Amino acid sequence: MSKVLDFLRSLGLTQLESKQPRRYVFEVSADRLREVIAGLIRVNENLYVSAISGVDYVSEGFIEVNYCLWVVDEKLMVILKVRVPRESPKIPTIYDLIPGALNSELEVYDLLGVVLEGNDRLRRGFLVPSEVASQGLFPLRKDFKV
Amino acid sequence: MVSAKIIKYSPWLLHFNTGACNGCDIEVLAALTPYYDPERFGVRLAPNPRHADVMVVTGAVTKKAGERLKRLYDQMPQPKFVVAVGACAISGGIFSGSYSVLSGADKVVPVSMYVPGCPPRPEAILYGIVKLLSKLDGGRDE
Amino acid sequence: MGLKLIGEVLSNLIRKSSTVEYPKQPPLALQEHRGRHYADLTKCIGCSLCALECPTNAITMNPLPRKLKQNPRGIYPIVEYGRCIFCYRCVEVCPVKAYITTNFFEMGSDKLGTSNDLSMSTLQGIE
Amino acid sequence: MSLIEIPVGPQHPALHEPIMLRVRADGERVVDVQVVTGYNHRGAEKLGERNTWSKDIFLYSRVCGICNTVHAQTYTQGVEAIGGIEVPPRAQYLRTLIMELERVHSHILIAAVMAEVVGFDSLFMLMMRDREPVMMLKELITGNRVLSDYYVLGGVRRDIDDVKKDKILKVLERVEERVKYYKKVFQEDFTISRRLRGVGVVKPADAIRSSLVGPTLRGSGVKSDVRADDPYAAYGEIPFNVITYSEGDSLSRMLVRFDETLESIEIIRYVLNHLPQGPITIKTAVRVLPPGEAYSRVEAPRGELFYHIVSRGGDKPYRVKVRTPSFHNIINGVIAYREANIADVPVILTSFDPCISCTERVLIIDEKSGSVKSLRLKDLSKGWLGGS
Repeated sequence: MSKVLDFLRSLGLTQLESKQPRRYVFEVSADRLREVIAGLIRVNENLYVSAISGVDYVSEGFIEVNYCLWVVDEKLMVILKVRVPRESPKIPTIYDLIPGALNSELEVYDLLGVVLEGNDRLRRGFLVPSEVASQGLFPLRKDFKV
Repeated sequence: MVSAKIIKYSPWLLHFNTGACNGCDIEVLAALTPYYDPERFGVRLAPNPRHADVMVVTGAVTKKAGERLKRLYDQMPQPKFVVAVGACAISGGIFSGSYSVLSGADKVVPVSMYVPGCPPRPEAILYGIVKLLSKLDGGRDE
Repeated sequence: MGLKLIGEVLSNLIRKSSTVEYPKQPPLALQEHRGRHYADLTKCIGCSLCALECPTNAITMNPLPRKLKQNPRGIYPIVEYGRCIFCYRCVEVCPVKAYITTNFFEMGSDKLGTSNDLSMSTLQGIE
Repeated sequence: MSLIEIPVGPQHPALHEPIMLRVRADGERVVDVQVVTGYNHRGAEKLGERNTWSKDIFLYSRVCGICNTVHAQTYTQGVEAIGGIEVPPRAQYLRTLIMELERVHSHILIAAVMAEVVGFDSLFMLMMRDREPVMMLKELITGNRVLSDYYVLGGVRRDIDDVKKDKILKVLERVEERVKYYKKVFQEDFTISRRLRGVGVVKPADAIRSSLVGPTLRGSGVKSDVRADDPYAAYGEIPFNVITYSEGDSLSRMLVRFDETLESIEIIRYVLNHLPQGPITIKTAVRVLPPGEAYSRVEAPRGELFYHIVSRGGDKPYRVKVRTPSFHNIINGVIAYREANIADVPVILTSFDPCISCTERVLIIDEKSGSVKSLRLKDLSKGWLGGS
């Protein structure tokens, strides 16, 4: 059996079902995220951050951030779903644990306004034009009007 | 003002990508390779904007790149012409209406030749440039 | 090594040039190329499906200058070639296959062209 | 000490990748590289939320022109996973065929650009010449040389017949011969191996920790290929090898691409000889999808391409997240530049396979006098160094 999945299940995380093969989706709270990822690297260091994808659920009032990690030798994708309130979206950074998460963290901050606490390289204007950034708007939030 | 006629024997191109998907760029590049060989018309790539006579713009003009497009155009010597290659450079194409796109190149600089297509074939790009040159033969000043 | 080099040089000297001398020679465009397309007004029923499905909103529906039997709404599509991405979605969704497709690509011009004149020419000779 | 800026930015093709490399150098040695982004951000993710499911195929194809079919594949396979749409086997094989043709032309292109960057212009011209027949094949199958627009939800748009099949096989024979020759040139040519061997080494552990993908990762000896690990389209039924080279330098990244090109040609032959009969698309048009989420991965010519698609029912996507391979390779690939020569920066950047137009110009800013000099990246690679 897979070491990574055994570890995640041993933490008592809620597993959500996924229709696609080789995708394992877990719910994690923001304050446990660093602990989970540090543990994952300890169990199997052959994993990389495939993407960090934020979705703004405006009517429910939260932003869901999907940490998609591909485990190279076990050939499976672990997806950690972190939900944070829209008003003050804050998640601790994982950039120091996995250096390859840098670009994805910068992007999530610039486009959705999720603050990755502890990442000192966050800045506006990484991707969005300055006139949008200077108004303090985040383009991928659902209340942003084109 | 120098007559526009003088560049028709050997116009030098400046290729500028204002936010294209690379589709038009590789076709512009392909138009410069042995199969199409534009040096038959004296056309070649200029190493920098101060040597260029014709600017080839590809891609939807993003807000950040729009400023650079204007700056590059101002650096080119007179007489100068702009060719907009591909649907995105002409009108913003599929990206028109996005928050970071200004739409077509003619919003920023005057465009003398539109080459439609997504992307246009290398021959279509050559056709556009040759047509621009033959228009200059009429002696009209820019 | 030296002999091989001489062979290479000689073969390159007698080889035909790979340049296609367009416009003196015909272009390399194949029959399959997605080029300029326009609506055949003798078939179009004015359903506006192409205008709705166009990803770039390059197609607008305009009133016909005269009445046509098969076109009760009296409107026809005009393709703006400056916006069109030649994806042929309109050709595909058309219920009566009214679009005429060509592999014509020499559309470079100092003005933004539309399909209006070509579509109108399909009406010639019809009462 | 002078500060060198490479404005890759205004000219970068794919979605998030428009960048500028800000190189800090001490004499000839590179100390640090920073990445500046945003010139090419066109907001395609936001734009996609306004369009219907089927219109978005055309939008996401235009995220990157060179890898347009893989973008369409990633998007459609995600949507098909949400909607539970079964794609006919013939369509799956045809999709595989067109994706592999795209890999062939993309790899030849980047090898040609690499030849130009190291100053081997005649090789560049020859490779561009031999790439044209592949573009012709793409036009033959799909109707356009670059942007194929070949996909619909649940299938493909055009079928191939025996005449086209024979033509493809005949052209590929010639292409294969030329690719083998160019591979030999890259392996044996003195100039090229001096410029590429041992330049920009990335160790396997670093490559994984920095989230590098595709040929860049495989060039460091990590066996990771989405086609083999996470099969999609018809790859589950096709035998092929995953190419790895263990050196981790620029040359091994290029050789991975050459071997992959040859492997792709074999895949195309297999596909054409085992093409199943049947329809090429499903009968019903897809307009509305049930709620659901899909995490879609595809091996693009440049590496793993990732889409996260969220549907909450209806005829429009709720959110489409696009993560292109170069987004990882360029921004996180900065580890490869440390301790390299300034003249090697363009070579390393090209070996990551960014798109061509990025490698056009370099700005050199002299920090002391504040003067700005502009030159082409090509000239930089020939060893130009302003003032210091």
